[in-house]
Parts: sequence; structure tokens; C-alpha cells
Amino acid sequence: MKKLVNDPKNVVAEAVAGFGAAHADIVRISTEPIYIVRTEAPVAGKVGLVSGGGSGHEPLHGGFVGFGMLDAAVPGAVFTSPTPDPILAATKAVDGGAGVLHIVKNYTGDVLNFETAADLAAADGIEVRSVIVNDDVAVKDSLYTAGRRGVAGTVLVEKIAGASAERGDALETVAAIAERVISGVRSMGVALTPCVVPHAGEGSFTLADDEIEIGIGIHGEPGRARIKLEPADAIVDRLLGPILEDIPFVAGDEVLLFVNGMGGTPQIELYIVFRRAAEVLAEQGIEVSRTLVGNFTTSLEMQGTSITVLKLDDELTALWDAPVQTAALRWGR
Amino acid sequence: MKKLVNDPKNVVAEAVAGFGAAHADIVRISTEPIYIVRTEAPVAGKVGLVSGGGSGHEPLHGGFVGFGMLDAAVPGAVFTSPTPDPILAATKAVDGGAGVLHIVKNYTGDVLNFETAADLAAADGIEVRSVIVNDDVAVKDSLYTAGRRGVAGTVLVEKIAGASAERGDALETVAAIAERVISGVRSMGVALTPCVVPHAGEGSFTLADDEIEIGIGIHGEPGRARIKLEPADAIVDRLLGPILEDIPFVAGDEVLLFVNGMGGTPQIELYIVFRRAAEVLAEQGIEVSRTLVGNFTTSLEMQGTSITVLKLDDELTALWDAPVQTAALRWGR
Amino acid sequence: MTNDTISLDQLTGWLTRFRDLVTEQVSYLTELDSAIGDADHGSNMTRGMDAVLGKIQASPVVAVDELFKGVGMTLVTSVGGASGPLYGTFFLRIGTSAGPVSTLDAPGLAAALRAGLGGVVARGKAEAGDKTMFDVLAPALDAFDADLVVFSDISSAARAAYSAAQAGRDATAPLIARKGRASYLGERSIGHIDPGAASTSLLFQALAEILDKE
Amino acid sequence: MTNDTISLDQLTGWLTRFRDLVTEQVSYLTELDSAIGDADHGSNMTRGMDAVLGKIQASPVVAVDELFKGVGMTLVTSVGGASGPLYGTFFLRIGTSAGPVSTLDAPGLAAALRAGLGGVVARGKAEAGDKTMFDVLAPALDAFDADLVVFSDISSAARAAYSAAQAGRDATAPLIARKGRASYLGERSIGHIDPGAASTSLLFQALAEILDKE
Ligand SMILES: Nc1ncnc2c1ncn2[C@@H]1O[C@H](COP(=O)(O)OP(=O)(O)O)[C@@H](O)[C@H]1O
Ligand SMILES: Nc1ncnc2c1ncn2[C@@H]1O[C@H](COP(=O)(O)OP(=O)(O)O)[C@@H](O)[C@H]1O
Ligand SMILES: [Mg+2]
Ligand SMILES: [Mg+2]
Ligand SMILES: [Mg+2]
Ligand SMILES: [Mg+2]
Repeated sequence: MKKLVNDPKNVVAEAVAGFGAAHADIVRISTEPIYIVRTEAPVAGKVGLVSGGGSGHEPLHGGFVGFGMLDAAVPGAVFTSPTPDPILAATKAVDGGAGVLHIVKNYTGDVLNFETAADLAAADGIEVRSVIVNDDVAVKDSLYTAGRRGVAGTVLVEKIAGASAERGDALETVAAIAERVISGVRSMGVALTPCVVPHAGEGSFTLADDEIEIGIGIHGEPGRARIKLEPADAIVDRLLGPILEDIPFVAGDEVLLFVNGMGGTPQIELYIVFRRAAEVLAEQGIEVSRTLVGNFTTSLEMQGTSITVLKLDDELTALWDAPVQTAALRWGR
Repeated sequence: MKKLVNDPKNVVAEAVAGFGAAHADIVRISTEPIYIVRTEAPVAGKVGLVSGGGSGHEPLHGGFVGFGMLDAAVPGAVFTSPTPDPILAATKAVDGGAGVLHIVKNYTGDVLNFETAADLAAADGIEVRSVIVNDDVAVKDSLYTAGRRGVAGTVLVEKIAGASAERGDALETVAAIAERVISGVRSMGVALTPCVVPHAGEGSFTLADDEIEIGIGIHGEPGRARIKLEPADAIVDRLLGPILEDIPFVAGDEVLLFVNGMGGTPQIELYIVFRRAAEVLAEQGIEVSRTLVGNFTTSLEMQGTSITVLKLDDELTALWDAPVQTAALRWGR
Repeated sequence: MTNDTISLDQLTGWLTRFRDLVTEQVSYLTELDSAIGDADHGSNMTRGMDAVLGKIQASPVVAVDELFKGVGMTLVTSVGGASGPLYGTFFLRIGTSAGPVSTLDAPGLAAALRAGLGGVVARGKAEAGDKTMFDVLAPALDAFDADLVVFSDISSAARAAYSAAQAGRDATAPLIARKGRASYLGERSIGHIDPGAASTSLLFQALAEILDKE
Repeated sequence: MTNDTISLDQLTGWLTRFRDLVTEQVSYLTELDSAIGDADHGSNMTRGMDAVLGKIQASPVVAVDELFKGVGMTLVTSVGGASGPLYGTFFLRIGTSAGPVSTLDAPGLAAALRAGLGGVVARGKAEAGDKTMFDVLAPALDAFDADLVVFSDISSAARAAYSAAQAGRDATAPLIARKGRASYLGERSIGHIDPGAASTSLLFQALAEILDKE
């Protein structure tokens, strides 16, 4: 294992400390328990937004704390959901009297720990609503399973719900808008190489020199198929097919196209992927009216990419365009 | 070689096409010859800023084209400087009558090709000034050699000179401000793993499983020393020592601290590096008043980091803070 | 030897024995989790139970509800993942059901365990055959209750529960996981024992052993 | 056989032969560059000279300046890196010095080559001993001039230049590079022949061979 770390046990604490030092204009950090909160929290009268989950997906979620997006992020150990106590502490820290929305990726551990924190917060008189992001079409959804995983689409939920809260919407409305994003967003990813969890010290899975994993999860969970390496365009087609079929997306739809890097893929490759994805959508008469390209929901140093498509309407577009000022996403101020 | 590419020969053309499609609100692209230019170029009465160099360092330079930064970027083949003709074409495309500044990294090929382009532009009646960025302290400077290499400090030169041009400064002034940044910025990097040039198909150098290269260049050029892997803090100390000694930076200085990822390093590790770098500067009484952390000057998928320190004064700080709207750096609008 | 009641000391002994068993079996639990999960169930359970025993030693309690609410909170705040909230709620509900007593009689213990199961279901929504700890808990409590009706002996009921637990654990192997991380594997989860089912079986082993000791 | 002049056809032959030689030696040139540079000098030179010959075949020229300005521009716009502008300027200046003639006499060729060298120095600022193509060009032109004074024969002068070029090329091996990419290596550049010096030596081999043919 070759990493820029000191003691693997301190990876999250040290990274959060560095993050706080680098972005002191935007965030404060709490060290005991660990969470990241925007400097001006709690904002009186504004719905507070809290997300979190295992570390290793940076900039998700800490990089999205700030004006117009999250009020707090709660990082667990690498790839391990946080316990309820820091979630509860962050929830209290951002409660400005208008209630708090929890944005949770659909993993049993995350769901249960956020649920417990929400119960405890309710017991303290804080109104909490939760939404569960489950955009990964690689996993079949079903009423009788844990359902689809939450992946890169989470960024879009956080941005758009954050803008809704920032403009003063009530908790009910912010939650409804988050749900609208969730119902219209779908993703799928591919891994070229595995990632290495610092305290594990070895790859979370193995891939032969000529193999890739289609439908990878953001913790290196197995996907749909392990196939031989193909040209970028063919890989894009494999990812985009199931995404477009799922809702489905159809001609005339206006969408946001998001090409996400898994952490270790050069940007030049992400734009090659974007080029083909935009081409396919154009061929199908789907209009790409907003775009996002970069490393936003990563799996440590994994090489690979995921494609996310979100169905837009005028309100979602306006909320996407609204000013945001976080470490990892910023425009309009 | 495992990459998200189609034909290695088309990597740059396809990536630039994807970049243009993803950021059509900020840039236009020319395909014959290849360059990237901000949508509103030429801006009448404004000094035009052009940079460029071999591809593979994204977001450098195309990601920095836009309001408040570059007017155009000229990408060569991967790790190969562009020829003068696209540089000349880009120079003409951004000339708003107030002259053009070329920002060139100090590699013989880049310097010569930009010089030729400048001569040709002058012959066409365009006033061109050039500045050479040479911030890499890993290579000893000397009047009798090609001098230090230009690395991540280039981003800071482009941002600050861009703000100077945007506020309406004359060519002379913009060039002088760029030179002031160059004289006050120093960098050094480390590689944990090599990068793979797409058309070469294999690593540009090799490192054993427990080895790192201190003082790496951004094309994988050898550095100062090949040593055994060490804890992150020790590596930071090795990079920061020569940087701080070079100008030197002393107690009381106000600086911008920039931790750059080489492309394949997880963000969580960059913040561990930032934490230690900020701690060392604080110990030495050097005040970190501005910060930048992320993948801004990369070497494809290389794992590693570089640290850049820039001495600030009130004017440089104000220019750093000025609004910028590019694909990779954005604030204030 | 027969027992009508279980004391605060015995209940503490149960938790201590459970800690020892998960520590002994840590690699086995992690191995099971690496086959169909993320290879952390052994370290999750030992981290949690070490914290529980640390807390018990640091601040002794006088009532059963105090004991188990403390255990539950400690698990919830030290484990994370899926098993933290599930085991945590299990013990929290046991505490709430038991109330501020220093001894539980057999029906009281049965009711408390049943309340714990209710908490697991409330949190995890697992049903029989989903390939989770539910598939050990539910048959073990059914066996406990049935044995109690016949023999009115808490030790005998615990032994019956433990053998039902082992059977339930082994019966998870052929199932397709429908809850938790293993469910992403679909059919590929077949053929492996569920790690949470295995740790829950150790919980009943611990209970049976501690009651047989006196 | 002695010659007083070199014709447009012979000059074209020189370029053709140079293309053939860099193509034959492409791996050798790249190998030299991989030792102390970035392993592209062979492909840079062949790409450039292929483009040059393509251009000459596509649009024939009638004057020496037209020929060499076209050659220079083609190299400048097709090679990139350090060698593109350096070789490009070398040929551009030859063209400018030669002027709109169809034949060059010996002093005219000597002056044109000298102007080319001036262009390389103007661009690259190399000095003797910097371990670059300069270390072949300068001694080769000195030998050309000296031979011309004695024998007044352009073929003989070219042969003298070629042997000085070979000596200059081999003499780059023990030097520490002080220009170009190899200079980053410092002392580690010792012991390797400079790739640009090697390709420039082929340029004089081509000239000597083409003049000896007639
Ligand atoms: N919804 C659920 N209901 C009941 N038990 C569950 C549920 N989800 C997971 N489990 C149990 O949790 C165990 C996994 O625990 P653990 O590995 O510690 O957590 P994680 O899956 O978060 O890594 C599974 O083996 C299963 O028995
Ligand atoms: N400043 C210079 N002056 C003269 N020749 C130079 C100079 N810099 C480099 N060269 C020549 O260029 C050669 C390298 O050319 P090439 O490999 O094609 O370009 P690059 O170094 O950009 O990859 C060197 O071997 C050297 O002979
Ligand atoms: Mg697990
Ligand atoms: Mg886990
Ligand atoms: Mg070279
Ligand atoms: Mg080169």
C-alpha cells in the first residue's frame, strides 16, 4: 500500500483537520465527535441540511458544506457509516428552528444510523425529515431487498435541496424537492482498478490487467459484469443504456449530464467519456442543458468513472443554477 | 495500459471536444488547429492571456480559460509542446488590441515554440510579451542550464495575471504582475506511482512497491532522490524544506499555500498533506492567508502531490480574490 | 440445576461471555462477512463489546434497565454500520422492557428478549428467510418460550434457544440475502452463512453457558 | 569529381537522403533520447522530414529560398518540442540567406549554412560544450569553411564537414548537458551521446553522400 498517510487509524481525523484549515472561510470542524459544519450555522429560520457516510468518497460530503448546499457533513471511518452521536450533534448544530433534512445514501448501515440519530433529535424537539438516495441502476431495485445503492447522484440532491433551503423553503418543501431529484436521477459506474482502504492495506477486490467491472459500487462492491477492457465509447454505451432505460429518459427530456471520476482517472479521460455520453443523448433527442464533470463522488484512488443523468424541469434547473459556495462546488458568489 | 480512451492518437482531440461540449457557457473550441478560447474573445481593449503546453496536466491549461483568467489555452499532444501555428492562431483569436501575454512553462520545447509564435504574431502587428514560469525547486537554477521547470505555480500566475488583465491593466503591467508572482512562487513534488502516456502504453518510469521519487517533474522526470516510502508528514517536510529555503520565505511572510494532486491521489490524502504543511508554516511564523487544495496541475494518473508556496502582498491577494469563472476555478460570479 | 430467575450479576456475566465468544471467533465472523459483505463484522462486534465491558467496569449499575440501556447506547455509538444500530436497539429494548429491577424472572426475561427482537425488526424490517440475524433471533426466542411452557426452567429454555439458534444460523447458508450489504450480491450470496446470524448464535451460546454455571 | 555549385535538385536530394537516414536510424535516435530525454527524438525527426518530403512532392519549387523556407515552416509546424523550432529555424535562415536563386555556389552554401547555425543559436542559445546539436553544427561548418579555402571543392568540403560532425557527435558523450531536457539530469547525463547531435551528424552524412553521387 502506497499512500500519503501517517497512522491509518488517524486518516479521517487528520484529513478533516486539514480540510478545516484549508477552508476556514466556509466551514468549522468539530473534532469530538467529528463533523464539518458551515461557519454561519445554525442559520435562523433556514432548514438545516445534514449528510454523511463513510469517508473515502471525497469531496462527498464535506466538500459540499457551505452556502446553498449542506449545513453539515458527518464523515465515518473509511467506507463505514458514522454512528448516530456525531449525526445527532451535527443535527443540533445546524438546527435553526425550521427543522433539519437528513440526506442519506441507501446502505443499511447509513440508513439505520441516520434513523437512530433522527429519533434522538426528535426526542430533543428537533423536527427531522430524511430522504434516501438510491440512484445506482447497477443494482436491481425491489421492495424485498435493500434496494439500489446511493452513488454520485447524491451530489445533485445535495445541491438542489440546498438551494431550496437557502431560498427559505419549509422543511416539507425541501424534502419534496429532494425526493423529486431522487426520483429523476440515475447513475452507473465502471472500475478499471480497485481501491485500497488504508486500514485494510490491500485492494478491496482484484481485476486482471485487461478486465473492468461494469456496475461497480462506490465501495468496490461487485457490479453487473466483469468484462475485458473496451474502448471508452463502448464502455460509455454500456453505462448509459441501463440508465436511460430505467426511468426511462425519452426524446424531448431536458437533463443534467454528470460524468464523475472515481478518484484515480485523469481528467482528460473523463472528457472523452463526456464527449461520447453527450453524443448518445443527442442521438436520442435528449437535451443536455446542464453539465458537471469531475471527481465528486470518489472511491479513494479507484480508476473509473460513473455517469449520472438527472431529469430537469424549470424549477430544478433554477435551483441548480442558484449560487453555491462550498469547497468543491462554487458559483454565483 | 488501462485507460478510458478510444484510439490513443485521438486522445487530445476527443478530450477537447468533450471539454468544449461540457463548458459551452465558458469556452469555444477550435479544432483545426486545436485550441480553447473563452466565448467572448477577443475582448476589446483587454490584454489577452494565452498559455499552453503538452496535454496530460488537466485542468491545466484549458480548465483555466474564462473570465478573470486565461483567454485561450493551446494543448499539445500528451507531454509534447504544441507547435507555433495553433499558438499563433490562439494569439490572434484573443487579441483585443491591447496586446497578448504568453504564459509559458520553462521547458525548451515550450519556450521555443511560444517564442516562434510570438515572432510570427509580432510580424502580424500583435504586441506580444512572454513570461516563463520556473517554480520547481527540485531542479537547481543556473544561468548556464535550462533552469528550473515550470510546474503547479503556473496556476497561480494564470489566476493573478488574469485578474490584472480583467481589471484593465496594460500589457506592461500584466506582464510585471505575472513576473512578480513568478519571482515569489516555489514548488516541489513527489510521486508514489508513475504515469502512463497513452501512446506509449507503459509507465514513463518505474518505482518499486516501497519507493517514492522526491522532486518529480510533471512529466515524470527524475527528481532529487528516490527514497523508501515514509509517513505523509515526513514527506511534506522533505518538500517544504527546499521550498522555504529557496527565496527564502521567512517569519512574518504572508503566503498562499497550494497543495496540488498529481491526478491519482485521493483528496483525503491531499488534506492530510495540507494539514502538515500548514502546521510547519505556522511553526515558522509564516502566515497562510490564502489556500488552494486539489488536482490542478496533474501528470495523468500519477499518484503524488506537490506543494506550492506564493509570497503575497496586498495587491496580489486582491487579484487572487478577484472573481474568476473557468471550468476548474470559479468564485465571485 | 434449575433456575427461576436471572440476576443482575448473571446478566453481566452473559455480556462478558458474549464479549469473550466474539473475540475468540473474530476471524470467523470477519471471514463470513468478507464472503458476502465488507469484512468488518468481527471487528465491529469486538469493538462494540469491548466498549460495553469497559463501560460496565467503569460505572457499575444497580438495575437491569440501566444496564441494558447503557449497553445499547454504547453499541450504537461505537459500532456504526448495520450491526451497531441493530444490536444496540436489541439491548435498548431489553432494558426498557425489563424496567428498574435487580432480577428478572423467566417470563420477564422472555418478554425482554421478545421486545429486543421487536426492536431489531422495527429498525431493520427483516423477515424470516431474509438471511439476517433475524433468522437466528426469531427461532431462538420461539424455542425459549416453548421450552419455558413445558419445563419452567430458565436454563433449560436457554439451552433450547441455543440449539435453535445454531440451526437457524446454519439454515441461512442456502438463502438469497434480501437485506443488508449482502443483498447486492443477489444469487451470489447463496452458500454462505450470514455473519450477523453467526454472532447472534454466539449470544445464545453465552446465555446458555452462563446459566449452566451456577 | 569536383563541384563548384549545388543545384536545386541536389538540395532536394540532400533533404530526401536526410529523411531516409533519420528513418533508418529512428530507433537509434529514440534510444539516445530515452537515455537522457523523453524518447521522442526519432519520431519527431521522421514525422518532420516525412512532412517535408510530402510538401516538396505536392508543390514543387523553383528557387532555393522558397524550398528552404517551406522546409523550415513545415518542420516548425509539424514537430513541436525543442527540435522542431531549432531545425525549423536552421532551414528558414538557410532559405533567407540563399535568396531566390536556382543554384548555390560554394561560398553561397557556406554562408547559408552559417546563417542556419546563427538561427539555431538565436533560438536555443546553446554554446560549445552544452551537449546539443550545436556541438555538431559548429565544428562541421568550421571544417567545411577550412576545407573550401584549401580545395575550393564543395564535395570535399562536405566530406570534411561530415567527418567533423561524427567527431563532434561522439564528443558529446562525456559532457554534462546544460541545455534542453537532458540538463535536468545534471551529472546523470554524462556518458550518453546527445540525440540532436546524432541527427545533425546524419544531416552532413546526407550532404556528403548526395554531392559524391554526381
Ligand atoms: N435490515 C437488517 N435486518 C436485520 N439484520 C440485518 C439487516 N441488515 C444487515 N443485518 C445484519 O447485519 C450483519 C452485517 O453487520 P456488519 O458487517 O457489522 O455491518 P455492515 O453490513 O454495515 O458492514 C448482516 O450479516 C446481517 O445479519
Ligand atoms: N537550447 C538548445 N539549443 C540547441 N539544441 C538544443 C537545445 N535544447 C535542445 N536541443 C537539442 O534538441 C534535442 C532534443 O530534441 P527532441 O527530443 O526532438 O525535443 P524534446 O527535448 O522537446 O523532446 C537535444 O538532443 C538537443 O540536441
Ligand atoms: Mg460488514
Ligand atoms: Mg461495514
Ligand atoms: Mg525528446
Ligand atoms: Mg519531447
